[in-house]
Amino acid sequence: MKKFDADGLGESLLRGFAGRTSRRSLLSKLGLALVAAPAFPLLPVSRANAAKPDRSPEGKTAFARAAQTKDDTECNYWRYCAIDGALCSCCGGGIHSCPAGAQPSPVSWVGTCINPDDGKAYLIAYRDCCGKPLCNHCFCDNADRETQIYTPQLNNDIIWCFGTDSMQYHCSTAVLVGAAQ
Amino acid sequence: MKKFDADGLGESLLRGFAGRTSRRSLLSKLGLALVAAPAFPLLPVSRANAAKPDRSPEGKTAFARAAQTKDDTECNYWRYCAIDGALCSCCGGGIHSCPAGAQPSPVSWVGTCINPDDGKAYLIAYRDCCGKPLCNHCFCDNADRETQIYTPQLNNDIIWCFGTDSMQYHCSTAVLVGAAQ
Amino acid sequence: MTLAAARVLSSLTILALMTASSAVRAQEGETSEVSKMEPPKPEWVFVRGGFGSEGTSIYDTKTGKMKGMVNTSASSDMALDPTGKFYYVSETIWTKGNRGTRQDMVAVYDAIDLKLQADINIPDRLLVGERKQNFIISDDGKWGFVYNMSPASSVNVVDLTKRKFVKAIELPGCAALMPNPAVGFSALCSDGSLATVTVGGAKPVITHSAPFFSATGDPIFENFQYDKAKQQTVMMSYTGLIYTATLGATPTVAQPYSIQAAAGYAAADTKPLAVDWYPGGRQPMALHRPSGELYVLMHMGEYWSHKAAGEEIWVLDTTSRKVVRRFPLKIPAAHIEVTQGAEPMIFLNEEEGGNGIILDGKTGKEEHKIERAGGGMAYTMPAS
Amino acid sequence: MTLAAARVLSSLTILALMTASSAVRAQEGETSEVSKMEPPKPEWVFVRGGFGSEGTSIYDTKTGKMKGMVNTSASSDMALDPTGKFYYVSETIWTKGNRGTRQDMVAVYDAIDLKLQADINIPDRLLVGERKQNFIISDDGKWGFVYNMSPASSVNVVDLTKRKFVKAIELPGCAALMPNPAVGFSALCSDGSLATVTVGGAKPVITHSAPFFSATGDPIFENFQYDKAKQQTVMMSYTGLIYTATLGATPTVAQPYSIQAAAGYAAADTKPLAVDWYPGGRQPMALHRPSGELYVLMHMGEYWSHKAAGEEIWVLDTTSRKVVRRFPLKIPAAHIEVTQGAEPMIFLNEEEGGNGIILDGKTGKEEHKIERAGGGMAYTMPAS
Repeated sequence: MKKFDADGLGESLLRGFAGRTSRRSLLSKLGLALVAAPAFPLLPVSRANAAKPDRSPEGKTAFARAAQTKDDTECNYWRYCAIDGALCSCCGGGIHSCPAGAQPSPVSWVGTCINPDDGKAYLIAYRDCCGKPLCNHCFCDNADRETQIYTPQLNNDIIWCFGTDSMQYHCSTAVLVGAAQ
Repeated sequence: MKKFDADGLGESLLRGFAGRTSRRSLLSKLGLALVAAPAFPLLPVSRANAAKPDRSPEGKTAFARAAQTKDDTECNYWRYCAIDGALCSCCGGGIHSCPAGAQPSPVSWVGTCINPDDGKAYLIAYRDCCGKPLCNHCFCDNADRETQIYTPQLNNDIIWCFGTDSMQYHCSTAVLVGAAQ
Repeated sequence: MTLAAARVLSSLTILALMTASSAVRAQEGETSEVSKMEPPKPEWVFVRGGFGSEGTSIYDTKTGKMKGMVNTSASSDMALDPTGKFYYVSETIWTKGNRGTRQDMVAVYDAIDLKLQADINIPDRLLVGERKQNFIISDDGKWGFVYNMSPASSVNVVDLTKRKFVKAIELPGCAALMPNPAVGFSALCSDGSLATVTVGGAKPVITHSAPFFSATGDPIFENFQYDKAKQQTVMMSYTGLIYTATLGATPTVAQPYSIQAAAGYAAADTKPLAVDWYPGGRQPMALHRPSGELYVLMHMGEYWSHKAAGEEIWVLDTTSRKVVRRFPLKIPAAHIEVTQGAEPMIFLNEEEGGNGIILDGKTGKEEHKIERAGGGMAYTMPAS
Repeated sequence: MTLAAARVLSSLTILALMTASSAVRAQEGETSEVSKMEPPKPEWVFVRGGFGSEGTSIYDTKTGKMKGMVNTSASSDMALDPTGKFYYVSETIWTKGNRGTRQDMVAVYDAIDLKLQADINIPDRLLVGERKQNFIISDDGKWGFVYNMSPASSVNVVDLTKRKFVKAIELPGCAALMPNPAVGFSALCSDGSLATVTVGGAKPVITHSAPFFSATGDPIFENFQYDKAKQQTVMMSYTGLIYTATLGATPTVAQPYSIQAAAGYAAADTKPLAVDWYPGGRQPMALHRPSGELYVLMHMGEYWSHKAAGEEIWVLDTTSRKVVRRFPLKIPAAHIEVTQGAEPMIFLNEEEGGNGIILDGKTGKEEHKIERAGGGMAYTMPAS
């Protein structure tokens, strides 16, 4: 099995930073692993012809309006605004715990979800748990601010099992990173 | 991939025939590959406490009474009296043809089915087609005279892909061997 | 998380902070964790995914909740370690999925962290829709027996303590293994006998009982029930005859009796054009060992309907030889298993819709419904 | 049948005749055969099994019958050879299923006998729910481009004539590949530009168009439609803006127009708390290239519902920029594809129930229903 090459990645990042790669593409690469940073607000997006969408907590999506904070085994639990897959909470794991024998991916896609209790936006890292067959429960596919693979850190179709011993997808967690600004 | 060892099998058969193995167990081994012989009538079955079941053409099973001879893509086609799996006729193959790229197993389980057109019993070799992912159509599970693995040539749960390049199960055919006596 | 992954994460966090230090209040962040299992409990049920599916889900029958999953590959066989320390998976994997080099092995998973401990290579094994009887463990947890047909019939003996393959024993004409603590294992044979294999000596010794059933006329379901405490195996034939074998160096098989007769009907038989209640399914029965009650999936039909899903559960008291309870099912089920505690819980796999159902074994009351529980064989931990 | 297998069979037949010569009238026996395929036809649709499933089933949209299956492993990407000689599968297989050594390759299957011709080893590729744009073939069938993210973004260039990997090209910030016959391939980027990669030279040259869309505000679906004859790609954003890129060494992108406006509505936008018809699904559109008609799955909803299944098919004439037909669907569909002959046939994967539906492209009339057709991405042979 191919292991995640930490040194290789570091080198690639540094090469990028020092050399020809623009800040945009560095951020794009970085974004892949920016579980501790809200990736899309950092992207210097050039907008050709669309108004800036309202991303304030007030600009609630259909998901956010129906979200709840009590039951993390339901697809409408507030943190799941951009999750795609089986909920680890239904598979023997928890909201930020992999089921026994699975391994959390150190890198992930991210979402910005609104907690209905305080109306604030939080950054959520959707860490896949890897190395076991698909858990066949609680499939959810929410897509708030979810984009395509050219913005990979915001895409929830990718099998986010980089750096794990196995890339087999088991289930997904929703780890609270912090308040989004 | 482990290939079917023809010479090994022959040797084993001869050893069995010549040596300590009884005729019963030789026949049992042989039965595995007796696609050209009705296996169960040959087994010298010792009956302890059950009446001999009626195996005459008149002794029709529920399957035989409802069987038809027109459409080999339906589970009640007469030859399918003991088939278990996807019908190759629904997968790009035919009643005795594997779909392109699949490989027929040279050994198989067997059934004795009654043709409603002439009321006679025929020996059918259920040859699995192997080496492609499961064909997801026309699943049938008929069980006339189907037994357990200790009588393997009459068991339809075994993946009958011995001697093929790949043991992946794709679909099953029903090859007419001849009239049963 | 691996050490390497942790290093990546920490170095990336630093980079992230360099470029985005104000964007996140990092102190609020959670860390990712990995759950651990308890040792296998009597109230758990282990449910295979079904033909071609991977993974065996573990559910708590008291709550209906999933506890975890054992990594079972397609066409593998799982066995529970009687000592509760490991889950064993005998499996066959090609290096390129459906092509490449064949590898047969027994994978060893720790029962607490569910991590792979070892792959024990074995020569070969039979690929078949799930069968419990193709991979069994001795009562003391020290020996594994893996059935093989390639296409000659044999059994691979695996030393689970040393984690190595020991030898293959030829077993012509027989299959469907059960532990036989006195000597090694026993098996059913196509001549209607029970074979007993003495494993310990320099050469294996195989003896046969007198034939007692018809392997083609009225076969015994492989889904027989071995009772470690009594060293007995309760078996059932297609017509519903119940056979009890007492194991040992020279096993004995008691005269069979009819489950239909135990319910007040005439015994069923093999004749065509006769309708009766018959046992059937892919896992047609389960024995609650502490009480000796046998839970059987029964359906109305004609002979050779032995794979038909059950419309009722009949609970047969094997001591009084009476059917003491009958539970009609809303949706027919092809698999039944029962937990081995004092309060037995029944697990069923519904034939249509893919739900798993948990019933109270005493009352038949539906306690939980588990969507997509898994379509395959169910297991419970044997009484210790 | 292999030669070895044939030998087994013939020697066994002899043995069988020795022991059972009178039991069978051998002259009646059939032989087993293996079907062959025709070269891929415009009226065929290729349907993936869906996430985690193996196999791509081939159906004739005229008859609704299955013709065969391409051996696609889970998480693989399939590409159709424009010359019709091969099916290519870029796939990733570990030597022990979910563990062992990782192997990335492009498997080559002959279009007539569907047998594996070669495995072309490549360094790595991205694992993701099915995407056509992650594995594309040049118009002449000579080059394969396999997208990779590990997690840096790059493209593996494969010489399909020599059947060997040539080189990997770093492609930071971009993904979703389309052929660009002039130079190599183009791709969409997170800065809203179209990148164009010149592959032929000693060093790859990457140029970017001016940004023309917002990758996070109103992303363009990766399921864009490349038209070889026009050397154009028709693209659509989450709000329903239609972009047309004319490829070449320096691609140009025309001003977009709104599909809702083309149907007489106001254009949809990204504002919260507004309801509109939006495009959506996992394969939301298909271009009938001979007519320039774009078939789009549309649903009513709010913004960020881009994965929702379609409730209607809107047929957009990309020449007149008018929606010329609307077909309401009985059951919402998440995948749409259309055949490329003069009489287009629509293939849909219903969201509930797993059926494939074939509709007449002109009338919307349901012609065939295929049970369990496959839950994934659908492909048709591009017009030759």
